[in-house]
Amino acid sequence: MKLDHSQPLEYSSEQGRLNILGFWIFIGAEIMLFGTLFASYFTLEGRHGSGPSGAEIFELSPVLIETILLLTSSFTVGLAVHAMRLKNKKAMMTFFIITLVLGAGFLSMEIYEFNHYIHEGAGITVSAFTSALLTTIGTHGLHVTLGLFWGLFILIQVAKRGFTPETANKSFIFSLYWHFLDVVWIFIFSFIYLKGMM
Amino acid sequence: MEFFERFAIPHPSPIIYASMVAIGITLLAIVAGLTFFKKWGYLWREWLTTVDHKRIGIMYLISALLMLFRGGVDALMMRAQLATPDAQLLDSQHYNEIFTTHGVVMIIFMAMAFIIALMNFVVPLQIGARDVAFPRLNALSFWLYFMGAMLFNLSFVIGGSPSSGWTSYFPLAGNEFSPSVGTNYYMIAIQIAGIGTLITGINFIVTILKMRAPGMKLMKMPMFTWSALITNLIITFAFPVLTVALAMGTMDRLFGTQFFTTGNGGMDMLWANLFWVWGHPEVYILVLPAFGVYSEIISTFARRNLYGYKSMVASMVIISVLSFVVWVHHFFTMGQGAMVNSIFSITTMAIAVPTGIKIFNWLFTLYKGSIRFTVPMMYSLGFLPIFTIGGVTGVMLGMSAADYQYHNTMFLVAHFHLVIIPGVVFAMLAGLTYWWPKMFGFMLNERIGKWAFWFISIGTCVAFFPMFISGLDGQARRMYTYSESTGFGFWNMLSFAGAVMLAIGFIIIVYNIYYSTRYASRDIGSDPWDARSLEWATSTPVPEYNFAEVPQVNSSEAFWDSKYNGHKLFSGKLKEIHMPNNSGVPFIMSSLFFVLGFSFIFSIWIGVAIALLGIVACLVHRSFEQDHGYHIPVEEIEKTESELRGGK
Amino acid sequence: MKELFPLKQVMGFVFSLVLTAVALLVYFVDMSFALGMTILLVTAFVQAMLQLMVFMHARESEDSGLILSNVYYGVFIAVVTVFGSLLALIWGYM
Amino acid sequence: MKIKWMILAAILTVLTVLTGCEPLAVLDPKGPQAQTQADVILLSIGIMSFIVIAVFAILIFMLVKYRASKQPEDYKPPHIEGNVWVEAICVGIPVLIVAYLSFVSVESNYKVEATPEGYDEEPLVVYASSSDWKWHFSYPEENIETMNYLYVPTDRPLEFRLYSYGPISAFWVPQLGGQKYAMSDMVTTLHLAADVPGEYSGRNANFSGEGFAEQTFNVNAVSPDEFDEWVEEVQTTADPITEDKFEELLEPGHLGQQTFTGTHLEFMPAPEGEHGGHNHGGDSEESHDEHSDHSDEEHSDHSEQDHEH
Repeated sequence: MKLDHSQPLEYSSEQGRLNILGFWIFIGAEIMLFGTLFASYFTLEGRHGSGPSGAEIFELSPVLIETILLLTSSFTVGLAVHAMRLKNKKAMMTFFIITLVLGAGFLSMEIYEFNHYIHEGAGITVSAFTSALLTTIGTHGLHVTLGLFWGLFILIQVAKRGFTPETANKSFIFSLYWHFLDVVWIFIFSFIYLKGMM
Repeated sequence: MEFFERFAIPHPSPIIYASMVAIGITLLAIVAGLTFFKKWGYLWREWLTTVDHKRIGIMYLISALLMLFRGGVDALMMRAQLATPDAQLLDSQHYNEIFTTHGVVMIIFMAMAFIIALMNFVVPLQIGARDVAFPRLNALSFWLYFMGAMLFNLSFVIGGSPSSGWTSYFPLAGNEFSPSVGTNYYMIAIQIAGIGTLITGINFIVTILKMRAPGMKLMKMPMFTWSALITNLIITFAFPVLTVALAMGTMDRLFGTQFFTTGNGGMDMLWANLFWVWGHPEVYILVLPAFGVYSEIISTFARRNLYGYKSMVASMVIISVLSFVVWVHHFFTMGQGAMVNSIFSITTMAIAVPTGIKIFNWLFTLYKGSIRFTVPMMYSLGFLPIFTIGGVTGVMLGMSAADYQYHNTMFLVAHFHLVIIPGVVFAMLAGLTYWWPKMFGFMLNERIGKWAFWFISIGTCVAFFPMFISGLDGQARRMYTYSESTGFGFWNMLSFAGAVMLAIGFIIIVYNIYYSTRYASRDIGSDPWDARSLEWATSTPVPEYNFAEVPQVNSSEAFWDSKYNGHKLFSGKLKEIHMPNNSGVPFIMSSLFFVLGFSFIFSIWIGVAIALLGIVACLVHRSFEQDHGYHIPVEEIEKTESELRGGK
Repeated sequence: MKELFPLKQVMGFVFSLVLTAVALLVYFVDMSFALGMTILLVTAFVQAMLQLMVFMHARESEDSGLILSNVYYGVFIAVVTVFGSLLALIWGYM
Repeated sequence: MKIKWMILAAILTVLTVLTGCEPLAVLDPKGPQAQTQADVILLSIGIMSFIVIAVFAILIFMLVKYRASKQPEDYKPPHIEGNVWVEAICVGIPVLIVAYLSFVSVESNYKVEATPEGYDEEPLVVYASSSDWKWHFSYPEENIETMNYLYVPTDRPLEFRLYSYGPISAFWVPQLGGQKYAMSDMVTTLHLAADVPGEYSGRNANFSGEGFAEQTFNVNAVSPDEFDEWVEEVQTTADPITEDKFEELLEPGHLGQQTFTGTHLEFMPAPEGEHGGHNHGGDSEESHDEHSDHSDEEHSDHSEQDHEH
């Protein structure tokens, strides 16, 4: 395999560069996916039928905790990539583990939150509003769940194989994915929760 | 509904029983044949596990042709039923299923597959690449599409087909009005195929952006490659919308959510909206590659460079943006008022401008040319006038006040068939004939091909022009019958005659393939058309590595320049070539998707769980796998090359 | 230890926390819908840009032009879809 | 080559046949809205034919002049990149045409979306609701209801309020004007008027399932006096509509023309105002409807059944 050593490890192989660009294009598709979910949510936002409205069920504290957890995890995964570029395997893995733990924390908060909604009579089948709300947030949550497993597998590979063009490439792409999920969450936080509670 | 009742056909008829038997016998024959000739290993090694873009392209092609005939039979049955007033050939439910499956099969499983087939085969060759950027994802795309198509066609024999139109508007498509599993098939089969298409989109964008031969700047790409790039861009941004809409529809039907229901705030208009946010760009996904094909063919057979290359590219870029801002014109009659309709009316008509530029550029490409009337060229020349008529009626439909009268009528049906048939089907037949020698090493018979062309083009006019008239006279689309007093009878009989001509045309094409396979000369060289772009620079049949040496490019017609203007494509120095390994995972994973889809359709949750576990296992396997491909040494390349050269 | 915490990323993180705090104003301070939405739009898009540029290294590779135009194209179409849908499904009837 | 002539010949035949036959419904308007639409259609056909003819002419010229069989053996076509002026014309003319058509389109949009002008009287309001596969027409002012047929006065604007008890349908009377959707969770308004007395056929234009093809109705446009007589006759002779009777009518199937006194709006109001499921942005203050029954009950029954499937 031809390697270009003037670039960071994740960019060093031809396939690696293709993967990174491909993932960016995939992020473009994801923008549209969440764009569509937002379009549906905004359309159905005011249509709660006999069920509760957003203002009645949203609670600030769990949402704020989720936001902080995810923001921090986005920061730490950035640090992990930075450590990877410094070839510091131990630091990279530490930051990676912190990221995954924060992600798991986010996910458990979200599960708590969903439980709370169902308890409040806002299950997914109650009204168009709850369907759109839980589907939009749920899609993000599903992405986070997938990300947790994916990140875990990459972590195992880094631990076993060290930094190779492949593991570095995968870690970098994972960081892109994780940052993107953070961006999506910021939009959910602003335009679903804060707008709903305004 | 009881568990087993769901598997039964709601409205069985002798035709369906006969097809069940026919499908069963065919399957048995295939299995027996493969076993008898000991071809299972060959099938697995060379096709099911292949990651070669050329073979994937050919598999797409075969599937597309099969689907063309499946959808074509639907069309014939519809036209036969409507040929006379008060006909009894089909009952209402059966007719509804047929026009639904006709639409879905033709758009999603025929046209999409056909354009992706050509892109797969041609694009890497045209840009001088060894394969696509992600060969294994490419295989996954194909198998997902294939499994989606098979799943959809299964509806014909198990559980019943969808019957709420290819647009599947809610609440008609909801549980209340469509209780059978038909619409589940629609939602899930298209979902699976759609994911495959989305992957193709990403794959080809990266391929075209990153894997071009040295010297091929963006503005030096052949026009088909440009059209493929723009198409895949639209695919990548349009298909997620479909994914979301279908997921919501599925949840409404299977899990009782309230997106498109009639109570608790559900909004049926949202489905129409999301469907067309995807659906309108989809039209351009289909038609842009066709534009690319025509650009290649017209310039080849006029023996001239393409006129206005830059404006061709610019118009496609403009179309890619405009295609996303016009979707509301599909439901001008939904009551959103004059202001909204005016906005979308203007954006809709604006698309006519870039499209018009392309038409004129093709016309001017003929100027001072030396026009040879080959079969691909005849399809391209037939496309221009018919498509112009289809296109200008599109502008008429874009005028929203008048659209109140055209909407949901045969006028609309005539319009989009006169756009899609010359715009996609002609292009695919032209492209098929044009690239056939590169794919299979012999040419299709020109004389028989011309017969097919005349039948198809005249058949198209005869089948669809009368619909303009019956539409303006008040015939709505999707009516399974009409009374004699309406006076629609004559026009529909004419349409039926056109449909029969079209059918004859396609049968002639099949005969042509058979005839040419048996009798055509295999000694045609690698450039039988005297063509202009890079795919003709490599030998025929194309070796697995495409080009022994990556070509040097100087213009959008590098091969032409190398033949006539002294450009040097190859230096003659060979290097070893890195190739990807075959893999069974895409096939296995897609088969699991098939199981997953089937289980979803019938709410068999155990099946869903097992298939999901299997899919996750495939993903985990992929995550940990270390596959670096293999290298073809220089000696082997030399040997292959000399065999290929010697064979001529 | 210090080299593991590059200033750019730390500042980015602090800034994103500040933006979140600003966005929270719409909850704690009584204000008009229009003003609140403006604040949310600004903070959300600035945060997104921040992630894109600081954390996702969108500008570092040879393909940065492609990457950014891809993202901008996606955002443009997503915004058109959101507002077009609202126009066609809600605002058109008011 | 031949195909162009064949297409031309085909178009010519079609045109001659067209002029020979009875006028097509859409191009034979009997009211101001349909007239506006027919004008737009004919205008656009005219302009579009100009484009089509231009394209055909250029194509035929190119094919005749530059076919290989007419060129010398060693003829080498030149390399031509493009010409700014030619391309400017190819952009300019379509832009002008589209600009003009946009102007026409916007103007006609506002025309067909408003109450037709030039009439003295207030519009006659008719609620047209579709159910599988019938049309129910309620005249709230006259307090009568018909099924599958309409009587309307000429020379008076008509305001149809459309909604549906099932799938999306479209109310369409080609000779009076274009169609509009009738949906279950909101009311859409279609403005029409009839100038010429006569019997016109109308239908559901949007596919709605098994009985869609036969979901038609008749429109009798009569003079205002005759209309008043008809109303009076119905009020004296027809049976009143009851909730049970109406529920019966809503069952899927086909029924003939029927006439009732009273309207179903009294016990099952249209989904507008406070009964509207269509909530635009939250503040629905337009609750001018006084009935307090809930049309939603109907729907929630259905949706409960859905879950059992």
